Parts: sequence; C-alpha cells; structure tokens
Amino acid sequence: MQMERRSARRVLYDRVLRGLLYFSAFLTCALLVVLIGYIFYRGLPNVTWELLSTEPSVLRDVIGILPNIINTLALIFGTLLIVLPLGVGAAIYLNEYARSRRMVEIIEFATETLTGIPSILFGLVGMLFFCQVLGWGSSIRAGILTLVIMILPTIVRTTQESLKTVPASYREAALGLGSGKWRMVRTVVIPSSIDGIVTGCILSIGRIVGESAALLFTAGSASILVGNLSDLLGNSGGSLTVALYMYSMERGKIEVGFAIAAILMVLTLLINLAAKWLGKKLKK
Amino acid sequence: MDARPIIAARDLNLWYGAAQALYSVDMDIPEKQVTALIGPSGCGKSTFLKTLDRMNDLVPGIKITGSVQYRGTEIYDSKVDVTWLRKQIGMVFQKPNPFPMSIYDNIAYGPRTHGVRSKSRLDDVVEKSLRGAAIWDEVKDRLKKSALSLSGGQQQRVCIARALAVEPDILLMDEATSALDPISTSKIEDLIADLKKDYTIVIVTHNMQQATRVSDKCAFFLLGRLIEFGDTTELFSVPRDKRTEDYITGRFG
Amino acid sequence: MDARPIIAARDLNLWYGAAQALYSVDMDIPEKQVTALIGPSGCGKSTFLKTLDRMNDLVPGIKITGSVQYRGTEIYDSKVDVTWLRKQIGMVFQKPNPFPMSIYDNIAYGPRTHGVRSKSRLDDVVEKSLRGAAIWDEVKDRLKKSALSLSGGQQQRVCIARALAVEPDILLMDEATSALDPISTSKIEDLIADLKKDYTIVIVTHNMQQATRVSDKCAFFLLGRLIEFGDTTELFSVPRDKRTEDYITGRFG
Amino acid sequence: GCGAPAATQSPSQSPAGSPAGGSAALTGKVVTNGSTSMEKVIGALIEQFKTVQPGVTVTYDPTGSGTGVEAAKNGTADIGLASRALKDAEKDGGLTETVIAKDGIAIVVNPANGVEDLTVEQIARIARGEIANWSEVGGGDAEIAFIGREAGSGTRGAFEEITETADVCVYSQELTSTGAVVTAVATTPGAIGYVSLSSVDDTVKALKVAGVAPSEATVLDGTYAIQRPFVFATKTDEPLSEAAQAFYDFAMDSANAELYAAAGVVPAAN
Amino acid sequence: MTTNTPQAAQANSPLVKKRGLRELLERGMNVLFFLCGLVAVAFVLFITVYLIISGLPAIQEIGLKDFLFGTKWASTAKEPEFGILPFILTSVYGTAGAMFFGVPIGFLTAVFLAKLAHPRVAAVIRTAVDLLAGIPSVVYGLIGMTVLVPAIRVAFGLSSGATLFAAMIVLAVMILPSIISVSETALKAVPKEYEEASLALGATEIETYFRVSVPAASSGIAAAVVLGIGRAIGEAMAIMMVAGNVPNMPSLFKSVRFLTTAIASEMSYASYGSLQRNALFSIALVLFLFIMLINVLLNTLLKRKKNK
Ligand SMILES: Nc1ncnc2c1ncn2[C@@H]1O[C@H](COP(=O)(O)OP(=O)(O)OP(=O)(O)O)[C@@H](O)[C@H]1O
Ligand SMILES: Nc1ncnc2c1ncn2[C@@H]1O[C@H](COP(=O)(O)OP(=O)(O)OP(=O)(O)O)[C@@H](O)[C@H]1O
Ligand SMILES: [Mg+2]
Ligand SMILES: [Mg+2]
Ligand SMILES: O=P([O-])([O-])[O-]
Repeated sequence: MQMERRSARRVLYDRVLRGLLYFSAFLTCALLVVLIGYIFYRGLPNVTWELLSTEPSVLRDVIGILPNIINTLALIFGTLLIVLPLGVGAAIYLNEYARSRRMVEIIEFATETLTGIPSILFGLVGMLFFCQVLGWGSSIRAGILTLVIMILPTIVRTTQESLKTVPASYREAALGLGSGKWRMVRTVVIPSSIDGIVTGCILSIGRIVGESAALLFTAGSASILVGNLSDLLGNSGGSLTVALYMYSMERGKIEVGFAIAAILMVLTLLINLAAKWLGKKLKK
Repeated sequence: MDARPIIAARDLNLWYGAAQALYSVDMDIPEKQVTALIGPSGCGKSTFLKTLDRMNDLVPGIKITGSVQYRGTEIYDSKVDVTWLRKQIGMVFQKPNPFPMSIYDNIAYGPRTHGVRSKSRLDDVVEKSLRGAAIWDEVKDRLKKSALSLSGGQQQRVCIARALAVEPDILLMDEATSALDPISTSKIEDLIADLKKDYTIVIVTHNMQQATRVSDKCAFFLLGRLIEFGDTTELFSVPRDKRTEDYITGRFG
Repeated sequence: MDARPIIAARDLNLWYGAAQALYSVDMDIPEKQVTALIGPSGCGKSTFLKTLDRMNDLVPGIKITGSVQYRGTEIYDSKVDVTWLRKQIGMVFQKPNPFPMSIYDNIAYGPRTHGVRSKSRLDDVVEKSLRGAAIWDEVKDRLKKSALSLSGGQQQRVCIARALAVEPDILLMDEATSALDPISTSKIEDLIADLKKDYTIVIVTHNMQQATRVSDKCAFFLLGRLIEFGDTTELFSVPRDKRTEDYITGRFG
Repeated sequence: GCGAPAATQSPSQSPAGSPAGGSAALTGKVVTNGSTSMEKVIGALIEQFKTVQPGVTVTYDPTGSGTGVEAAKNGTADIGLASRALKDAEKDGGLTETVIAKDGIAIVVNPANGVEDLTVEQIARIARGEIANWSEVGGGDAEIAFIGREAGSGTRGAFEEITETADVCVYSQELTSTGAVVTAVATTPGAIGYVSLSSVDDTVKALKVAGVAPSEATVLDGTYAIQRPFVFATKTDEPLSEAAQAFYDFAMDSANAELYAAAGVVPAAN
Repeated sequence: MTTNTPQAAQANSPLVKKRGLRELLERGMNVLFFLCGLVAVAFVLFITVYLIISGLPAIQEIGLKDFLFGTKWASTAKEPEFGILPFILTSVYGTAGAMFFGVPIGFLTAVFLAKLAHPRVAAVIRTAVDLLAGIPSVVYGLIGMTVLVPAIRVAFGLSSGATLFAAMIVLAVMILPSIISVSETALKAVPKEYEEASLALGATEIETYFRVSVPAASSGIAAAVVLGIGRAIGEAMAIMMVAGNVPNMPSLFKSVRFLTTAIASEMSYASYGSLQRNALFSIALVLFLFIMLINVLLNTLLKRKKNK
C-alpha cells in the first residue's frame, strides 16, 4: 500500500516556522555573545589597577573609580540593612500573621504596584522628598532610602515564596510544644527559609548595582574619597553605574565607560551565578 | 468509669466556616489511660483531638461552642494561656515532623521555649526524653546530627521524645504510626503501653487491631458525632450501637 | 482468526532507556473488530498501544526492535510519514483532553491540519463526527462554546468525535472511560459497539466487565509479555494460561 | 562676555589680604552643586584646596546650573555653581553672583571636516537650520547635524544669546552634557556643536570664529566672541561658613590662576 | 472564636495567663510585622500622593488640553510652551516599535526554549537570557551610543543616527528577557495532554506548538507583552543616550524625546518653583498614570491565567 506524503504547503509551514524558531534563539544568543564580547574587548584593556585603586584627579589628570566602588558598596549595605528587616517582616506578616484576606490583598497589590513603577519616578520622588523636603541634598543616604522603596517588593516576594515552602508541620510541631508564634517564626520558620531570603538579597544587589536613573537624582554622582561613615552617607556619591553614565556622557571618556561596563558585566555574571546556585539549593 | 476525668468535653460543637464538623460531643477522658478515637475518614477524629490543645485556633473561620475542661479548667476561657495549655498537652502528628535541626536541638526546643537555659539541665532533659521514647540507644552517638537523617520510625520516636521533653500531662497522637512500617509501628505501640504509666494518652487510629492492642477506652465517631464510648474490650466485643458494630466488623468505612 | 490482520506486530521489543517494557510481542489485530488489552498496572498495555501509532517517538531514550505492519506497511520504516500514520490511526486518551477552544474548533482541528479549508466542508465534517460520537444533539446549539465547559463524559465523546473527524482507519482508546461516571461510561461503550461497523478499535481497559461487554478479541499482558490472545468469550471462559485465569478471577492485579 | 557684571565682592568680607589657606587650619564641610561645564575647574580647585586645608571636605555635585543656583538658595549647598550669569529673578531672590572665571564656548566639528572658520552669522544660520549643508560654507557636500545642549543649560543659554538664536535653533540632538556633545560630534562626520572650551579634546576640532581661534588669550581679551562667565552663587544676606569662606577666598585668589589655566578657562581674578 | 461557658474566674488555676511579658512580646511582634506590611502600602500611597501633588499645579496653570495635546515643548523660550504630545507619542511609538522587534523574537525564542530545545541547550540559553536581563541599562545605552547610533547613521544615510529607531532597537533588546521568560513559563504550563491529542491527530510538532500550545498559553504570553510594554515605557537612561533628545514630534529617523527622558534631561536645569520644573512633575504624573494603567492590565491578565 502507498504511504502518502504531507502536502507541500504543510512541509513549508513546518520548515519556515522551525527555521524562525532556530533563528530567534540564535539571535538571542548571538546578541548576548556579541554584547559581552564587545564590552570586554573595549573595556578590559582599560581596567587597570590604577583605575580601580585611585581617586580621580583633575590636576594629575587621572581617572580612578575607587570612590565609586566604595559608594556602590555603601549603597548595597545601607539598602539591605534597612530593606531586609522591612521586607522579611512584611513577608512574615503576609504569610504567618495576616488574618484578613483583604489586608493581604491590599499589601500584595501595593508590592506589585511598586514593582511596576519605573526607576526614574522613584528618583524623582526621592529627590523631591529626601533631597529637598528633608534638605539632605544629593547624598548616599537619600539614595539608600530611595532604593529601599524600590527593592522592597523583591525582598517581600522572594521571602514570601520561600516561607510558603516551609512545611506546615514544622509550625504545628512548634506550636504544639507550647511555643509562641514569634518564637516559632524566629526559631523554625525563618531558619528554614533563609535560602530564599539570601536569594532575594542577591537579586537586590543586582538591581542596586545596575540602577542609574533613581540614583543619579538622589545619591548624586560625586567621586571623592571621604574619611568617615557620616561623610560617606551624607555626601553625594555616584555608584559604579552612575559613574559609567557620567564618564561616558558628561565627560566623553568612552574608554572609562567601557572599563566600568566590563566590571559591571563581571559583577552581573557573578550575581547571576550566585542566584542560580542558591535557587537550586532552595529547590532541594 | 474512673473517678475524675482529666479532660471533660461537654456539648462540643465545631464549625469550619459554614460546615459543622463536630456535633454535641460529650466525652470524659480518664487519667493515665490510653483512649483511642476510631471512625471512618472525615468523621472528625482529628478535629476533636485538636480541640483538646486548641491547635484549631489557627484555622481561619472556625467556630466552637460548648466546653472543654482540662483538670477542671475551661480551656476556651479567654484568660487561658494557650502556650501553657499546649505545654501540658503534647501532640504527635501523623507524619513525623522533626525540625530541620540536630536531634539534640529538636528535643531541647520545647524546654528552651519554656525558659530552660542551663546546658546541664538541657542535657538531662534530652537524655531522659530520648530514653522515654525508647530511642536513646539508637541516637546517643549522633545527637548533633540532623534529625532528618533518621529513618521514619526513628523520626517519629524523636518527635515523641520532643513532646515528652516539655513534661506534658497528656499526649495526643494523631495516627502517629500510619506512615510507618510494621516494625516501627510495633515499637511505638510498645512505647505507648510503657508511657501510660506516667501520661494520659489519646490516640487516633484507623487500625482496629491497634486500637484493641493499645487502648483502654475507645470512642467511635461517625459524621461528627460520638456514637459510642466505653472500655475498648467491651466496645469491640459487645458494641451497643448497630453502627459501631457495622464499622468494627468492616461493613463500611 | 480472520483472514487478514489490519495491524500485525512481530517480535516487538521496547526499552525505556535500560528498562525493557515489552518483550517479543506478536499480535494480529483484526479489521473492524474491537480488540481489548487487559493486564495489571504497569504491564505495558499503554506502551504497546502507543507503539501502534508511534506516539512513543516522543519519549527520549526509547528503543524499539521488531516489526509493526499496518495494512502491510512497516510503520517504523524511516520513509513512513508519521503524521500520515497518525491520521490513519486515531487515539483517545484516558483523561478527556479537549483543546481549550470551542467545540467546533476542536473537531475542525484535525481536518484543518490536514488541509481542509472550506467552511462548508468543515461544517459537514463537524456535524458528521459529532453525530458519529453520539453527542451531536447535546452540543449542536453551542458549538462555539468552549469544549472545557462540557461534563467529563461529554468531553470524552467530543475527543472521540475529534478523532473521527480525520477519518481514521483505526481508533485506539487508552482507558477512555476510566475517568468517567457509570452513565457516561455506558454511553461510550454503546458508542464503541456502534463504531466498530466502520472502524477497527483497540481499547485498553482495567475493567474486566467492560472487556467482556465490548470486545471481540482480548489480549492479556503481564510484565511486558503478551500472555494470551484470542476471542474474548473464549479467553474469559476457558483461559489457556494459568496466569490469565488468576488475573481474570481477580486473584491478583 | 555676554553682559556679565565683573566679579562682585564677596558677601562677607574676608580678612584683607590674607591669602587663602594661610589662616589657621580649618575643619568642616563645603557643599558645592551645579554646572556640569564647571566640573574641571571645580575639580582642580577642590584638589588644590585640599592640600592647603586638609581638614575641610569640599564636595561637588554636577547637577546643572539651575539646580546649583536653587541649592544655594535653599541652603542645601554653600556655593551654587552656574555656567551663566544669574538671572535677575535669582538675584532678587537673595543670591549674589561672583564670577570666578570666563569660559570660551568652542564651536566644534568632526576632525574630518574641512571647514576651519565660520562667522558668528554663519553659525547662527546653521543653528537656525537655514544652512543645512556643509557645501554652503565651503565644506564638502554633507548634511549638517547641529548638536546642542538641553534647555536650561548654561552653555546653551550663552550660545543662543550671543548668536541671537534663542528659541529658534533647530537641533539634530539635544544632549544633556558637554561630554555627550563631544562624543556625538566626534562620531558624526557632518556634526557641529558647541561645548565649553575646557572640554575640547583631540577627538573634535574647534573652529575659528570670525578668524579668531579660541584660546585663553582670545577669551581674556574678548576677541573670541562666544564666551560666558563661570559663577559662584551665594546667599546675599547670610555669611558663608568659615570653611566655605576659605574655599571662596581660595578660588578668588590670583595666586591660584594656574589652576584655571590647567582647566582651560580664564580666571576672573586677574 | 466564641465560648459559651461563662465560667467563674479561675484565679488559682495554673492555666490563667501569667506571662504578661511574653504576651506583650507576641503582641508587639504582631504589630511590628503588620507595620512592615503596611510600609509597602505607605510607599505606594506616598509616591502616588507626591506625584499628584507636585504634578497638578503645572497642569492647572497650563491647562490640561494644552498640556496633553500641545505639540510644542519649549520650556525655556521667552514665551514658553509646554505641550507634551510629542513625548506621549514618542513613548507610545517607541514602545510599539520595541514590541514590533522584541515580541516576535522573544516569543519565538520562548517557544524554542519551552518546546523544541534540548534541555541542556535550553539551560544554556536561559542562562544567557538571565544575563541579558541583568545587564545595567546604561551599558545598553553605552553600546547603543557607540555602535548602534553610528551604524544607523551609515546604514540609512542620515546626518545623525540618534533617532527614534535607535531607541526602539535598544528598548527591544532590553525587553527581550522579560518577554522570553514570562512566555516560556506560560508555554511550559500548557498540559502535555493537549499536545498529545494534537500529535495523535496527525499534526506535526511545529503545528502542534503553534496551533495548540501557543493559543493555550495566550494569556500568559499577553502578560509577557504587557510586562514588556511597562518596562519599555519606563526606561530612561539607556534611551537618553541614543535618542538625541530633541522634543520633535516623533518620526522614525528623527531625534526624539520620551516621557522619561523629558523628565531626566531638564530636571537638573529647571529652577525651583518655576513652571518648567512643575511641568516636569506633571510629565511624571502622566507617566505614572500610564504605568498604573499597564499594571492593572497586567494584573487582570495574570489573574485570568491563575483562574483558568
Ligand atoms: N481546616 C479545615 N477547614 C475546613 N474543613 C475541614 C478542615 N479540617 C477538616 N475539615 C473537615 O472536617 C471534617 C472532619 O475532618 P477530620 O480531619 O477531623 O476527619 P478525620 O476523622 O480526622 O479523618 P481522617 O481519618 O481522614 O484523618 C471533614 O469533613 C473535613 O473535610
Ligand atoms: N515514558 C516512560 N519512561 C520510562 N518508563 C516508562 C515510561 N512509560 C512507561 N514506562 C514504564 O513501562 C512499563 C509499562 O508501562 P505502561 O504505561 O505501558 O503500563 P500500563 O499497562 O499501561 O499500566 P497502567 O494500567 O497503569 O496504565 C511500566 O513499568 C512503566 O513504569
Ligand atoms: Mg485525621
Ligand atoms: Mg496505561
Ligand atoms: O551644565 P551647564 O554648565 O551647561 O549648565
């Protein structure tokens, strides 16, 4: 007996779409490879120890990004220090304490809304409130507080997700032993969801490192070394990403821009790997 | 029946939202004996058990009327300290649920919760409880290992030890052996026989043989109602209620 | 047996990775009759069924040796167009799986796939198939409604109609009634009896009564081996193999 | 210049003749904020000042002239920096301007461009879009891309005022900073743009204006037509802090003229 | 919880609460966590209220119609004009353009990852996509400015390559990761039974994916697109570096200014209390409203998916 073949039209449909699928996937990958390759190609030769370890100087005509590295660290630590208790607390409220469905919905709606707001609007409101109304001027502390608002949903979401994976039986056991709710949360629930909290931190660090619009308006863009913590927090200070923007836009130093971009890429890579690794651990 | 029940439930009704799960239950649980709750799935055994140490408090939309007295004190009185009540009335669950900590920390969790800080006292409590749960010899060399590394039967005995460590008065066990293999099950049945010297024990079980083996009193539930309650031997040999007879002879459920 | 089998399997072996799931199966499936595959869970019934329309091709790591001929053509020949084969050999699954589209689009899916574009021809096919699956009257007024809004039994008949719409030669049904209530089941059994006038049907079932009710031939599988194959009445009344007897009398499985 | 008044006196008189930094060691913080064009000048001043007054931290935030003036007014900065003369409204609002330097605005083109010299009128017509091709001003046949700064920039304000093109410029790009203009001009063959003279580097070519090449000397003597002042904006009726006053004096000290030269601008103090 | 036993006070019973401190701690922690939860709500209210308060005055002064539909923006002219129609249209066109390039590629890549790719290949590409998502936006801007803009100038024979088109491409690349990962999740959630049914009817794999899997995942894919729109409309720094920033009415090869870049580029220069500055806040308000609209749309889409 004769086995028919598919019509030419169906064969074509199949081939064309299959081709498009492969092409798109290839394009996506090629895009990444070319982007990274280009950044490293132009940036890495300019990453020198001097760049990493000095303060920029007009008189000596040198450029260094040490202050920006310090500023970035200050922003990361400062933000996490505030946002972690807040975000984890909010997640714990949502998952462990909240009794009213309505309240949960309102808070979740709020966090979702915060997720969608573009960073330039955070920058604007941060500038209006922290820099002007509170009179702090451009300062790292204004940047930190703005970032706190921005990052909060990330922490809440990841923490909530991992709280959900803590088996109810742990909670029952703790309560059954006469433990109070807070003690149960502190000794059993939080330790069991620590992976998720850490993942949230890593994602947040990625966000902070990559942020520019919100920080430019609130933390400013200065690149000077300061002696003590209160000066560090109270002064204007640009993060690495802001410095990238300033050097390539304001100063026309494209090479420095690429050098910082290369550094940022390495950081992004590390952050992604760390988040993946933890994510895997979390699943277990 | 015995002189003075350690727990007395009177006209206990319970609703999950609109659905009633317990209907006017009256029961006197005698001290230092084993009381078994039996009945088909969904009849309200677990629900009743949980009302005894107010674990139901956590369920949203629950409503309870009637009275439950523990040693003469109304436990649903708003002045009652739930954590204290739960210290008095320990609970062991169907699935072994040790905390993801070391065996030692699992046992010490309760005492620490109730304020014991001294290392030497904790050591004593841990050893005593693990001995009490007949698992000391199996784990004494690896107290610092994670409790999750134990087998299911061992985990369940660790959970029992954890419950004993807070020196409860009553021990509630909700199908505590149904997730275990026969050997572990018989170990825990032996343990129950042993424990009733010092504790009042209430168990839920699906296993009629188990109920006859370990319990002194037996309560048969059906559709949220307590159908029959009495000495286990009597209930199984001369059930007063037709439905009890049908159930224990395997005619339904 | 009949003169010419529509499907002939010879020395069929199948491996999922390293695990062998079928061992040297030989079977001749007669045309325009209902053949039932029975056997305990995991014995390879579904696996065998799927080899007949090459649905196993999708499983990674699968290995097949031996021969399956459909009307004299070796279906595992690399020259065979699988889509054509699958058009000839329709399949109905255990869980009703209508697409999340309208009833009409569900039925029209197959014809459209195979190149039918004309609205009037599609209308005809849809009506004919739904009538063939004995569900036309129930759905004719809501063809544009989502197929997911139907009851389970109706969904399953829509799935059968969907399979009929491509005008297959053979219909494979893998426990097509096991997810359904008794009324829907009997409707589908009636349907099968009706369909065998035009189609060759192979069913997998766990339900011995069903096998006797609807099938002409019956094949008993055990641990990946075809133990016995013959007329249903014969197989159930005078099984030749001890294991078949044990199984059909409910001694295991 | 563009009508900027000469340097006014410091609002609170500094001790006569005392050279900046010569007084006792100070401590404290001076906040400056404003013009992005002044980055190099301020950078140089701050660095040198640190060597004479190590106890004082001077910060600079390049936010733009408008913000700088505002910061001075509401007190978030000790000294506001503007690359343009203060507006009357700003002065009436309680600010005093001090010109610390003059800056030429260089007209820059791509190095590949053959044109060397344009008149102010030609520049204005290019800005207005009336001249759209380089061949009309003696160059090759290429479309002109006129690249400027965003509204509110001190540089743009001065350029449009001098060329009398306010509100009528037809820009091909409006970039938010000096560096961006340099980069855009450097990468676009047909481009022409204006930037602070101090920012001109070898990636772009600065044109002569009416035959005069922009340089420190031509800016100083006024022969280079397109120039504007760099300004310190301070509160009129509130004295500067001791540290800020020291910095102010330091910036005005003619002994520090070479700092300005290093930054490519002309000090106002001499 | 109710109890209908009006028991006499059991003052001597050991059950009666005596641990005031512990009870206090419990209550305290409850309140504390509740406050943490409220913080998110407070932030949203704060931002909303702030944007409205600061955005309204200029709109009042300029007039809503002139503001929204005015075609000329000349904020520092002697007779200033504050029409933001160019910005609104640019944002809309730019986003549409980004979708035009980004959605097909993102969507097809997602289908490839979810259905066609070998698991190991898929894992590699997924890592690449995640990485793409993690690259800071200014890095995209930097590359756009140094590579894309000159390339566009040469390719289309323009005098300057800083155009709406350049911004579209940059935005398309930037939204790619969110489109890919959200669509992929939706595609993977399609029950296998649907695909089996289609294959058994004689459809090829490709036909199955596009005619059954994709329609079944359509609301998830729609959510991916809406998410992409939100991202694109809110992006500022990257497009500021490539779009040229002239407040023209949008056209593919003209220099343009978006809602976001309009705010970013003039904010530093506008003097305090001036109409110019207030008008910038009004732009922010308009942008905010756009975003809220998109969020609502996204939520309904995601909810619908959940309810299915
Ligand atoms: N948290 C809850 N919310 C609503 N209904 C519940 C809840 N827990 C139990 N129920 C219902 O209450 C009834 C009694 O449930 P319960 O768990 O007490 O039965 P059980 O006798 O323990 O059954 P099993 O033997 O299966 O454990 C059942 O109908 C059950 O569905
Ligand atoms: N995709 C697969 N990969 C690996 N092993 C499989 C796969 N599908 C089935 N098997 C194994 O092959 C054997 C036969 O499975 P099959 O599904 O054919 O049994 P069955 O007779 O249909 O059982 P049931 O009545 O439960 O449907 C089983 O051991 C099963 O675990
Ligand atoms: Mg139960
Ligand atoms: Mg099967
Ligand atoms: O940044 P400006 O100096 O042009 O205001």
